[in-house]
Amino acid sequence: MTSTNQITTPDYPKETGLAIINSKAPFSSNHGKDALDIALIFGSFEQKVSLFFQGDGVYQLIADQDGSLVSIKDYLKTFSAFEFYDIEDIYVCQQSLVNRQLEEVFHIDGVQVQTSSEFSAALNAHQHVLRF
Amino acid sequence: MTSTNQITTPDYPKETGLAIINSKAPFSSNHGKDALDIALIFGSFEQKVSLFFQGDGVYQLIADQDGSLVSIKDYLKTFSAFEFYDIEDIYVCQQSLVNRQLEEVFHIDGVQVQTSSEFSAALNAHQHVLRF
Amino acid sequence: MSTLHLVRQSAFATNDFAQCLSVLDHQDSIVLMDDGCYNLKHSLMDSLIKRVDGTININVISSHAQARAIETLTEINHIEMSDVVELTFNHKKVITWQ
Amino acid sequence: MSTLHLVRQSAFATNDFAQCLSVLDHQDSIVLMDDGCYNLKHSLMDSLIKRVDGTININVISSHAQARAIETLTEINHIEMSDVVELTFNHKKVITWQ
Amino acid sequence: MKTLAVVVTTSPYSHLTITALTYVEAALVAGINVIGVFFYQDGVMHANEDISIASDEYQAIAHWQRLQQEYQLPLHVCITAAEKRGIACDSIDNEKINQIFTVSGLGELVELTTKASRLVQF
Amino acid sequence: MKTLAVVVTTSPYSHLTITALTYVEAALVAGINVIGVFFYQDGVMHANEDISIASDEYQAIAHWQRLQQEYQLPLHVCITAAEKRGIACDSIDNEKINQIFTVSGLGELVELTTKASRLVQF
Repeated sequence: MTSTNQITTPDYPKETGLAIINSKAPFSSNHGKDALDIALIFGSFEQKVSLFFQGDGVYQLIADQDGSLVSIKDYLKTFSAFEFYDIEDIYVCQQSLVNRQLEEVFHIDGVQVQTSSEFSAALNAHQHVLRF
Repeated sequence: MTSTNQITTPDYPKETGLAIINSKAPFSSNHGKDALDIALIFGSFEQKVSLFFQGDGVYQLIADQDGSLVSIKDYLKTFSAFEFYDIEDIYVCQQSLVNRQLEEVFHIDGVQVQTSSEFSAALNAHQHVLRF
Repeated sequence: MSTLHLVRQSAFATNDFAQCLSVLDHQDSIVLMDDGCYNLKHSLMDSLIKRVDGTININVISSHAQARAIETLTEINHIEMSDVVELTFNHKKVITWQ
Repeated sequence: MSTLHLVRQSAFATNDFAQCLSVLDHQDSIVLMDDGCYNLKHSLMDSLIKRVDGTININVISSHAQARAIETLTEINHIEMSDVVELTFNHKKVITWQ
Repeated sequence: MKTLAVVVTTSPYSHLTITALTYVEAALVAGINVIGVFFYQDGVMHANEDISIASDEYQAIAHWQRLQQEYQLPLHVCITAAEKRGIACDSIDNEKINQIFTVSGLGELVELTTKASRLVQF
Repeated sequence: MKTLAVVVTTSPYSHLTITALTYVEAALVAGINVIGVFFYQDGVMHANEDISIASDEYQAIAHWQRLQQEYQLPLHVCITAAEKRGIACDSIDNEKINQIFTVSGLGELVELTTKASRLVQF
């Protein structure tokens, strides 16, 4: 019985930390900022947190945006603090970029562009998921 | 000049009253109820008001629904008051029904199923439009 | 089993169910609840049922579908909220698509 | 002119722009604002531009597109909010798709 | 006479409200007679005295107040929608209602709609 | 031990909240240790003392209170999200906060997330 159990044990590492999926565009709702606040708190408590961008959420990563043109305080600038908070795993869904005719040019470094199955596997490496 | 102006005058009657487009399903948001409250007030002030159902809004008209099964007070029952308030023009987008595999069976009488161009023309007969 | 997906939105209105399907793993389960019940009649559901060939466990909360007068499909399990609680702990994690 | 359509939502996320297009009359005008600006890159926009063959007046609020780093198309007029006010009274009515 | 009525359904902390404000101000600047703004659904959150918008965010409520004062712009808040959202309107002094707003019923929307040559929703 | 933390982001007058409540109650009935419910975004509207839900509508707040009392279920309301929505939390007596809620920061969500074997969002 023990060996059977060992065989069915999945070969990926135990899931840890929180994955946050961002699914909304940056300037029309507060979802992106609300998700960011959670990510930074997890970072400041030294808890593993990773960010996923899918659907219209990918617009949050696109370079050359400027919220000040529409009187919005640009929370996207805070993304540059990810390194300071040890938030290193930032994944973006390639298909979502392609659908929106977006190039892979982002306003922060270290963004990993992933196929759907890679994106799904990265999500699966986390213990908990929130989506905004 | 006068005759030229007369030629360009549209041949449909002057637009009057309010059109309300319902675009949301009934049980997950308050939009349907908020739209209904406006319709009934217009009716009680004897102002012309017509109701349009498009997209997921068409679910508001479907027969045999029962909000009480999910503890929701069923505002759809109030639709039966339309006649009392002289709200007679109730239009539903046929394409939206077809897309959702819905039959033309409604919980109130007098619903007019319309093609997109008929639906558009009926909307155009109103002076103002709100959408919920 | 891997992830439990709680689907709460109509695929006729928003893109969220499509996003759910794009990360769906063959060990995952789906629960249709709230306006997610409408997806029973969406072409994405037809494709899903064909694609997964029975390997994905697809469920709908009976009362949520019945309140909306939606006929359900034979390929779908009819469940109650207590079953959703059980599914929560039968899977490693839960993602809510709302 | 007939109806002015204010389009505020991304067609990649919701079905609202498609609903707008289904009632669009050949005398109507469209203004893309807020997340509606993203629709410049949506296939529905390509179809619309082909279909209307220049008869529909399509506009985008410049600052809203620029804030989102969206390149606009030559077929589209770039306008400011004061132009939206003018369009409001150049048309018989306004429908907001949000 | 060009008359305009506006319906606002988004909250003061929603960025969509900035667009509504910009539009209404552009109309006033253009000399349009804006006969009233009716706050409905989450729009009624504007009337909550206790809303605290961070100082570095867009001050939607202060901007409505400015327009109300400069142009005598009537701002109506729907009482039913307000009570549902915990903005008490039933006391005599209406202490939780920001005084730039008039507490109104949906009848006011009927009035605005029938008087205005254009009705625009945000 | 099966432990569960729940995040609620919908308001007390949203029908979606009924689903969240039904789920949490089903978990409690099944003997799951629900270590806390964290109210975030529009979920914080639950803590507004002045919310008046029509008597014939679903009484979401009363149902949370019942679960809190029957099962000692901890209900946390996010202070930042609450202030943004005009639910004052800075006074000593917190007079506008319904006393069934604990005023918490996002740090509480970190705590719940790290302790719970499952995290479910509504």
